[in-house]
Amino acid sequence: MTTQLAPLPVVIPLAAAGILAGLNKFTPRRLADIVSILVSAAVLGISLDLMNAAARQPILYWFGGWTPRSGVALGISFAIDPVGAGLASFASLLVLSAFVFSWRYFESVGTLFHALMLVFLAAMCGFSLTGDLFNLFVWFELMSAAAYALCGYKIEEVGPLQGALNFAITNTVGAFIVLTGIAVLYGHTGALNLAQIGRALGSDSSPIVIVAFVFIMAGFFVKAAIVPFHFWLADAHAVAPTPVCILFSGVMVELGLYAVARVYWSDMDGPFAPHRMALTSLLLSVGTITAAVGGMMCFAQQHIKRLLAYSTISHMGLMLIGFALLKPAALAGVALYVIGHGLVKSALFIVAGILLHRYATVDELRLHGHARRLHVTAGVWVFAGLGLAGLPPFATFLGEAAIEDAGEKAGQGWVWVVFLVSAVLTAGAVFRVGARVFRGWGTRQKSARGSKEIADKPETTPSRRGVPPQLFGPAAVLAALALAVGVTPGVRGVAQTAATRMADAAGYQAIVLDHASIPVNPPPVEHVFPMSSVLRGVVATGLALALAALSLSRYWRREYIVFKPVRGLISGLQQVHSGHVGDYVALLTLGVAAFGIVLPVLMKLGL
Amino acid sequence: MSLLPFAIAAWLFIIGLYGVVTSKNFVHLIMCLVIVQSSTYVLLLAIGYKVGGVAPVFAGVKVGTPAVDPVVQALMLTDIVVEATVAALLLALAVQAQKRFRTLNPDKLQELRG
Amino acid sequence: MLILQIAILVMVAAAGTAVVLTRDPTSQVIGISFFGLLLALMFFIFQAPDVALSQIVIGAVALPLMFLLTLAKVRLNVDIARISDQQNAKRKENEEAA
Amino acid sequence: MSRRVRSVLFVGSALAVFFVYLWAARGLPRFGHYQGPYGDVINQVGVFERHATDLVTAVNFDYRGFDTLGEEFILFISVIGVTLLLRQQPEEAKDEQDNMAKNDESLGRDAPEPSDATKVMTLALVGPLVAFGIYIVTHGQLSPGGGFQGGVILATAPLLVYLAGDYKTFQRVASHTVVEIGEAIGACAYVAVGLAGMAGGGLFLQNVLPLGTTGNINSAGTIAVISAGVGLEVAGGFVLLMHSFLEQALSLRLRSKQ
Repeated sequence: MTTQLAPLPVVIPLAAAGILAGLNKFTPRRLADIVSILVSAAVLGISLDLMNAAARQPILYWFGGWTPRSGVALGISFAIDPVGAGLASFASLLVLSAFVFSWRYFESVGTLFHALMLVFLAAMCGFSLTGDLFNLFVWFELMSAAAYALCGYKIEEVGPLQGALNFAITNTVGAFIVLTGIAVLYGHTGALNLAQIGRALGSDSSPIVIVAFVFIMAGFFVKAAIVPFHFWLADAHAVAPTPVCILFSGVMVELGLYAVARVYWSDMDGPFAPHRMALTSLLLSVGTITAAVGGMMCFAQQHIKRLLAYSTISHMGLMLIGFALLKPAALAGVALYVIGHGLVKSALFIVAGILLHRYATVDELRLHGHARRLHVTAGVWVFAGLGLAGLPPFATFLGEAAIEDAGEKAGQGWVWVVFLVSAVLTAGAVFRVGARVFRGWGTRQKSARGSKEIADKPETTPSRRGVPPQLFGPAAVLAALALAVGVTPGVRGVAQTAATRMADAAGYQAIVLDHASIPVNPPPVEHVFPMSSVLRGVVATGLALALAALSLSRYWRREYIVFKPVRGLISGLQQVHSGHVGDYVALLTLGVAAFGIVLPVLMKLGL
Repeated sequence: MSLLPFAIAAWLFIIGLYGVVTSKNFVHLIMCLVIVQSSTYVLLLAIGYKVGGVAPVFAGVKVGTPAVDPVVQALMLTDIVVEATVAALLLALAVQAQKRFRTLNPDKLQELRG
Repeated sequence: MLILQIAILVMVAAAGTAVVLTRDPTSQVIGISFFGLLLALMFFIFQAPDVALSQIVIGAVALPLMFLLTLAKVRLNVDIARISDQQNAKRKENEEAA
Repeated sequence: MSRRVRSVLFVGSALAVFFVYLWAARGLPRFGHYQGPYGDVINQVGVFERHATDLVTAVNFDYRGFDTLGEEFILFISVIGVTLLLRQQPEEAKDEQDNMAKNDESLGRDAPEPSDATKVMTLALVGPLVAFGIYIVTHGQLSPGGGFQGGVILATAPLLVYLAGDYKTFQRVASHTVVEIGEAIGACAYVAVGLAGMAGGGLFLQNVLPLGTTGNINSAGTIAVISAGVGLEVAGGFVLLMHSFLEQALSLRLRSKQ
């Protein structure tokens, strides 16, 4: 029965979007709101159901009934495992909150906004559930097309247009790189189905396979905002409307990493099996750089949305580190981290949206002490900040602990340092903003950016009367969920089972191509986390608070010798983040070249 | 010689990117993106080609005649539509950007820095 | 490989390069339309008539048309901006004179 | 980065990418020796299973029909995106039109009236063009063509009316609301055909119609229906795209005619 539901997470929102857009001129705004909320709730329900069923037995759905003939897939399949269905559920949850939030938010939009968001949802679901490489690309493009339009939505301002242009151009280049990789892989194996490609490749690690994977990886890393492919992200997030930011940061960029993980675990684990160390070393270093660059840039921002965007980059680096360990246990950690991070980050973006709604700016220095009376909103902000720092028992902590644990077992015991630094920098920045804006701590400073500042306009008529529940409600719920997921008993076991299933390439191939069924393993026993990881979570939070306090104190502005190199480094980084799309594409090309040279060299060195 | 089609695909890819990187006009830049995309056409076409194969249209041709790969052609059709629509979106953004900034030159857009 | 195939591939590469190196967008549109036609011809030669047909209608007609319309619109915007600038300047002058 | 640094950085990286690309391409099957299996299997079974002679169309609208659904919505959503991005702000619309009228005056150019010969010639082309478009849409399963190609051809017909200077007729033929609804119907038709497969107890996009005789126009079952729907959607989508880019000029010209 549940199998019959498989195409619906894609089909229902598409149909609804078609109808809403067609009847654009005849549909009242509220009706569109209600329809969209109902549709995303329905998709959430169906995806959760699929996830449940897939935990017992992965779901296979051949569109048009074209089942494979003697191992050759003729059509397109959904191969739904718990990770894919879980991501689809998560995406629909965030879309649902975005719709609730925009109930009051956009006061002058027609139904086209709803159509765009619904298609965005359909594309994310298709992307998570598909078992076909080219189909993955199609949903990737659909997701991007909707995202470009949503990003440039506020055409009356200058910022959004530049942000959307940078976003659209870099991501389009990324998509072409992915397509090139797919084409090369197709030329080599004559297959587009992920399972069939995996079987055809076996353990073949010839140059063509490596380069195809490099292209696919680099292209999806553009979406995942991994250094040096990340430049578009801060520009796009700073300018996109708040409900759209929720989806961008909460799930879209993570889907970029998901695609790499999916392709790796279904096709590339065989070829890279003797060379795992090479891939791990490359990705661990890239992840570490991403986490560091994102963290430093985050701390240097005063535009709150941009600050949150850089924090997303930093956390993407952490998730990449989790993937780079190439272990199911670490993958389970990444899954938990994606959920935890997506929830708290969405809550933070919603609070930023509330500030924009009330005060018509999101500049930290201009807002100094302005929001003293928003106690509940302030509470949500700090609460979500604790989640960002990875304080136990938030879901982010669970993910972090699992990744660190897997790192230690894989001989990479230093991973926790990166997590600590990233948490201190990003959560420190969030706490600093909170103290300044909601409490008025620290000295009042003139906004240094002056006329160069991104012009923010309110997305509504600013109102000074309280914050309506449709605005902060979703933020509070999402932040609370991040904690709830963390304390749910058995959640680690579920993640572990899901990750093990995703990482089982042979099982995946047998299910898709041979219609085999896989015995269900009982969820593994959850061992208690060592005291050290709990301690690390607490210490990270404490250090973040200390850093926030230090940066608000008068010592911060003195020219101590220790601050000098840090300031130099940050201003150098700021130079590179120039907002110039030519620079971005040049660095993107550099990234592709670096991946394409370093990975084969590392493999040659026998790592 | 048999590498020629692939070399041309690679060439179109990097020359298009060169245009994107050095462009001084967004409309020019978008046309360069079209060139980058055409590289994927050449690649797909070259992958699916069979010497002496007929087109995969079996009207008046007996089934079983060696034919080129229909799958890459279906992929290219998708690719072409994607190209046109993404270009349209980018052009719309460029038109609006020009209206606000009064320039189409990426060098002169300085809103988002740091 | 046939001489014809080699020739069309080389022509596509050359035309693509020329389009990139043409810095004036208006002449570039003519170039990209020609490039689109060459691609369509290439698709015919390599036994892809379906693709060739859509390349002709989209790559050689619809897409260049969109580029032209964009350029026209940009030119219109420039004119409008100039006129409103002139008006503003005149208004300012009048105010100052008053 | 300065222009120079950027160029040097790019050229170096691009050369590296070029060689990495070729390094991989050396591992591909030699040019002209496609080895399958995917395409070869389709070439073997496609005609018998789907009663369609154009296998590219069969792959597009049936074997890999789910891709094409996504692709159709890429077009659909881009049209919406362009409409949204090119929408006129209420306050600026009036301003702009005033300025535009002044601009035309100052340049001494009124919206130029096409000559009668041009009018007759272009309008005479509309009929054959529409017929050709419909032919391409409906024969997709038999010969090269199909919904996408035919749809674009159909979309050029209203444009010819515009070029002929018959703006009133253009507005009637290409009324924004009507085209918008038509486009949406085309898009939803695809979804509906897919759901029909499920309603019959089968799978999404499974064929539910009789396959007919290979080579006949009403053969190939759902492929023909999907092709027609896609044709409608694509035609509508491209007309809307042109509409968005033409909008300002159009409103001005209609005014000048009054």
